[in-house]
Amino acid sequence: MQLFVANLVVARGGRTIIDDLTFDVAGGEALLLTGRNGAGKTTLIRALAGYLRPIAGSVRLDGFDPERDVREACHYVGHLDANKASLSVMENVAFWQGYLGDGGSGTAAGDALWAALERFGLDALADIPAAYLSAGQKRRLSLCRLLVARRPLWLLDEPSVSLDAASTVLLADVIGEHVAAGGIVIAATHLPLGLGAARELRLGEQVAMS
Amino acid sequence: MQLFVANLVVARGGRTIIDDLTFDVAGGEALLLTGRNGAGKTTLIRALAGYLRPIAGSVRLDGFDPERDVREACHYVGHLDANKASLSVMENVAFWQGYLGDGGSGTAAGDALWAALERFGLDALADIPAAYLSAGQKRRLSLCRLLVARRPLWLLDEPSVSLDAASTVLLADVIGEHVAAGGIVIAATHLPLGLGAARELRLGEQVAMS
Amino acid sequence: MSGFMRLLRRDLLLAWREGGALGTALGFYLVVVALMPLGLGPDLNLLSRIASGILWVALLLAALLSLPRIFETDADDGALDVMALGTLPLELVAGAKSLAHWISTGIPLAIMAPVLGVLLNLEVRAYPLLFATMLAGTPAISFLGAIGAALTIRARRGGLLLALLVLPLYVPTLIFGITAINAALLSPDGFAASFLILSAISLVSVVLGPIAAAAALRTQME
Amino acid sequence: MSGFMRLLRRDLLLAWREGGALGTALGFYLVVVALMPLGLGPDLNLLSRIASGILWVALLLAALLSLPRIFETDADDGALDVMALGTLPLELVAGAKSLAHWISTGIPLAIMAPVLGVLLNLEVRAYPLLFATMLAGTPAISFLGAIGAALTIRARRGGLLLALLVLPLYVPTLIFGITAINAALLSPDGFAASFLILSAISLVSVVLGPIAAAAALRTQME
Amino acid sequence: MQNQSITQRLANPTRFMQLTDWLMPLTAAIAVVVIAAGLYLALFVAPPDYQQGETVKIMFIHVPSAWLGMMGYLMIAISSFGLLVFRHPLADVSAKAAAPIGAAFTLLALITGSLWGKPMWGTYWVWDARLTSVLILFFLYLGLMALRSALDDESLAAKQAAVLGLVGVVILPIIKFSVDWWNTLHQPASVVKLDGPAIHSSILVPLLVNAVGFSILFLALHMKAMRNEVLRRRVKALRLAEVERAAKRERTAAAPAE
Amino acid sequence: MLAMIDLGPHAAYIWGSYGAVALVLAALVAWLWFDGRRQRRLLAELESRGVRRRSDRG
Ligand code: HEM
Ligand SMILES: Nc1ncnc2c1ncn2[C@@H]1O[C@H](COP(=O)(O)OP(=O)(O)OP(=O)(O)O)[C@@H](O)[C@H]1O
Ligand SMILES: Nc1ncnc2c1ncn2[C@@H]1O[C@H](COP(=O)(O)OP(=O)(O)OP(=O)(O)O)[C@@H](O)[C@H]1O
Ligand SMILES: [Mg+2]
Ligand SMILES: [Mg+2]
Repeated sequence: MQLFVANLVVARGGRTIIDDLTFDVAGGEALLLTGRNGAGKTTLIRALAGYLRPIAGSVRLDGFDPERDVREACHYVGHLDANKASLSVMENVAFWQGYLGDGGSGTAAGDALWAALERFGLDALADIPAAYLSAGQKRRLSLCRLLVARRPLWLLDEPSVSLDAASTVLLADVIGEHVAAGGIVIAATHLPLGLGAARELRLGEQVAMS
Repeated sequence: MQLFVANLVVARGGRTIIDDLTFDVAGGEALLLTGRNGAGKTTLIRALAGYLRPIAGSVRLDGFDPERDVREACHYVGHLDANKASLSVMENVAFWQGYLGDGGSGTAAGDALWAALERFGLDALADIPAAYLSAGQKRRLSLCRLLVARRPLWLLDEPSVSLDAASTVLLADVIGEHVAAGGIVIAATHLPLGLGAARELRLGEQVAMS
Repeated sequence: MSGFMRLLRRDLLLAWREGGALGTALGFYLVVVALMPLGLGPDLNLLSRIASGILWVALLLAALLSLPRIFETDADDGALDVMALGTLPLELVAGAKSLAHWISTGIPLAIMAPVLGVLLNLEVRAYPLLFATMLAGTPAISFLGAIGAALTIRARRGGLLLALLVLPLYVPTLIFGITAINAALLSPDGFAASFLILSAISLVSVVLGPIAAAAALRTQME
Repeated sequence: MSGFMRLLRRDLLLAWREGGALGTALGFYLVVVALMPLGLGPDLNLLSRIASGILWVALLLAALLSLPRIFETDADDGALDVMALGTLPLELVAGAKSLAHWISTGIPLAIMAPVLGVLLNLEVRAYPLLFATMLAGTPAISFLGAIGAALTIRARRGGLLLALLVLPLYVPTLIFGITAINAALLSPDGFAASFLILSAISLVSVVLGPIAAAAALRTQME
Repeated sequence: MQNQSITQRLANPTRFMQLTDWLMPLTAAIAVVVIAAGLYLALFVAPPDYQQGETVKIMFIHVPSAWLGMMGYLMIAISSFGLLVFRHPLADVSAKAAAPIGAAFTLLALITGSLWGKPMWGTYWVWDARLTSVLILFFLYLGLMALRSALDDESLAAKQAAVLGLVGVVILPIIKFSVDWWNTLHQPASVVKLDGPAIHSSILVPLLVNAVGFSILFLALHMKAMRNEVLRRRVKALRLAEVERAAKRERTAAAPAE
Repeated sequence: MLAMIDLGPHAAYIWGSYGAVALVLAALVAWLWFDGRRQRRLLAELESRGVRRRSDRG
């Protein structure tokens, strides 16, 4: 599995934010996106997930079912948590599991769900409406999506925001395992994530201003 | 001038966030509020500004016109920028100057306005609608309020968010001058602000949980 | 269970949990219908003559105001972004959400209409007709409305703009809905033709609405 | 210039700049009035009889949809917080913003009403009466509406709820607005009494609305 | 402790629960007895009216329902005042609990009135001032309940509902005096008048017995609803405490790692 | 016994209104009853899990 990004150009509001960017990431590799505010990290991630249509260039994912769209290979965890305040922790995760996953059999799916909740320390809160969670718990609830539906390409936009130290270590572990299993992780961040071997792509240096 | 906070208790959503907090800040002093996420920094600042009604305790500002409400002594700069996207930079600042200030005479007010814009490097952008500003410029536009209407007590909630290095230094200078002139600054922050002599109040440690 | 059914179930569950949604739509319907006689005067003959028209127009307005609910909260909390990554095409996402809107708003409003007919002195034999035409016509309201809801997710003052965008789309439904009832009250066989056209409009909307809404959603995400 | 005048000027400037606001309200008014004949059938006599009622009800709905604008954007971007620190009492803040709403929405809608009367075959001599009663009655719509707008700033599904809350408050205005016109059309001196009551309602609203709205805003900030 | 006023003693929710533990069933029992007596008088003893015939029997439930619909709103307005001015801890519980009950009685006044209107006026509904203002009262109840359901934050919802409750109170005089201000189809007041009731005692007595019975029933229902609300708030507080406990456990577990 | 009362030509309206009162009040009572039981059950559940309020402990 390998992600190729070639000569990517992305504009927002008439301004070119990403100008002729080329890089690739192999399976089993994590890439950190860094750069000052406004450098284009979020823009790049949203372009990779297919939310923004690039002006030029291509994004190609080798080793994934060529019949299917690249977006079906992606997990996206951004600033917004995509969970419903009036559903319980469990109901939220179960919905995304069914919706994003391949809809596997009942008991296996149930086990995976509980494993994810336990991993992120939410099992005690399973029946509580998401509205009552603290910011850090909400963030962990979003991260649960990564574990309940298996997808090779993880696109994370500042995933460690509002996590405490222990949870940040946990996140690094989860990312490490995914990479070790041959997956790809691309994460935008201002803070160190504690990933030993990750490659770094510094945005903003090459961008021509106005 | 001196701010006395005695036995303050503030609750949100039925939970006690600030529990029996006592401190005072003298004129010419800056106080940094720190503590982990959810420690209650924002809650404390909003209580001081009078947005939240404390359950118990008192906030008193000595040396300010006793006829007037404490809130009329405050500047509050929070996460939201309070500026209108469709008004120009100049129009935004001018409105707050007239609204928050004592409505001084025409030319003096105009001079103060220009001085503030220049100080924060926005003079070249004066006629541009606020919608076109970058995040850092938006933040500086909010900070301009501090300079155009003179008020002794500044309540700043994470004022350096999205500022670049040069602007952070500028902010430290502005705070320093206000303090040197006998004003009071209370700022919540996760990042160092570069204020040499500031006192620090660490929240969250003394809060009794449940 | 398919993604479509899951999404439908979730939206219905949310409409139920976040309570009030339905109650408020029904309450608004009641209030608008009650305002009309205040505006038009208490003459019961006059009221009963225009009752079906008023009930239809007020239903349109009540449904209209609840349209933003279709996409707005999911767009605000990022759920729509994640949904776009699913295997379910965005057209079906829009379809499931429109269907949920119809079930949770359209059907209750249609059921409520004959009840409100009492306030307007509606002829008793018009009750079943009113209910039948509304049941046949309300899908068009939800599915066409979804287009407007998708277009205005990020617009300031979405509500007003939404109204302006979709009300013209509702005109055919409104005309044939009322024609059907009036035809039936005059001659027993005049009903069928208008009713068929009304159903046809709804069917076309059920197909066209989600396609157009999905297109709007795609541009919205950028 | 006082804080009140500054705020009023700013709100009017914003209503103007953010364009559309007024245009959309007028557009909605036009669409609703145009829908009515479709709903009620094209009988011109009937239409002209109920024209003033329809124009009033539609005006209420159009104004209603633009009510959230009074406080919503200022609450969303934190401007309301900063305003609370000014020397101007919150009651006057609410008053200035309601007044701006009346000037930017109420007056244009009142001017538009006689124009739309043409669509409904309104009697010519009713035009000035319609305009006069609407001018006298619309302040109540803006100032009472401000209460609902302040109450629903942080509510889910604000629009529908707002409608449910304020429409009952509008009933007296509606009743006396229409009574005034009808009285005038029947006998030349029946107009004065209703018109005076209508003006009295508006005056009471101008006082009561900002006080209640300010109370709601204060609790809103917590 | 001994010389506390009754409101002070009631102010404590725990005390309130203890008190109503026996008071509520007692009130309910009295209500059932009085209403049974009232219904007996109404159905078997009261003579038909010389004008309205047997339909006058509807009055025995219509009028109490209408009175209680209005009293429910008055209760809400007073509670709202208590919340906004005195910050009484049970005021909001009372206001919230009264809304559905008052709405139910208002709905009953509308239904029974309509059913009476058909034989008397030949139609279920007319847009007369009394009927319209009662309908608006019903809308106000709906608005109050919808407002609460739309606000997540309970203390915010309480205060907002209190503001609306106080603004809406102008409807009560309008209902009361609408029949005097405009001449309408509906009966003007004949029971509650300055110069004493204007109806015959054979009808007045069952009416008053029923009115007293319904009022006691209202109190019992209100107490029950308040008890439920107090319990609901306890459940919510415990849930929050549970979440907090879990969060704290994690923090202490994480502490060594820091 | 009730059948003995002759309510004349409008009996349906009279019984209708008495029936409506019975129905609405019964619904209200049932709702309050079940709601109360539900809250008690939830409370018992939470307490059996060892969750206590501060005031209950001291
Ligand atoms: C939906 C229709 C109706 C509504 C909403 C309604 C509402 C009310 C209200 C609110 C009251 C209490 C007024 C007060 O205490 O001053 C009342 C009293 C009364 N109503 Fe109705 N009513 C309706 C229909 C009728 C009809 C059809 C009749 C009989 C022809 C009727 C006869 C009475 C009588 C006799 C009283 C007692 C008046 C008194 O002694 O104060 N009502 N109604
Ligand atoms: N919707 C938009 N329309 C127009 N311009 C935009 C839009 N969103 C972002 N921009 C601009 O695009 C540039 C890149 O934004 P982006 O969000 O990608 O930055 P970032 O690197 O993620 O910054 P941060 O560190 O703050 O997250 C910025 O200059 C910003 O002003
Ligand atoms: N509106 C609210 N209703 C109920 N609880 C709230 C509300 N706002 C905040 N809280 C809770 O109050 C606590 C303190 O929040 P506060 O915003 O003061 O923290 P903070 O110290 O400013 O954190 P941060 O570093 O994230 O800004 C948190 O536990 C939060 O969950
Ligand atoms: Mg970013
Ligand atoms: Mg904070």
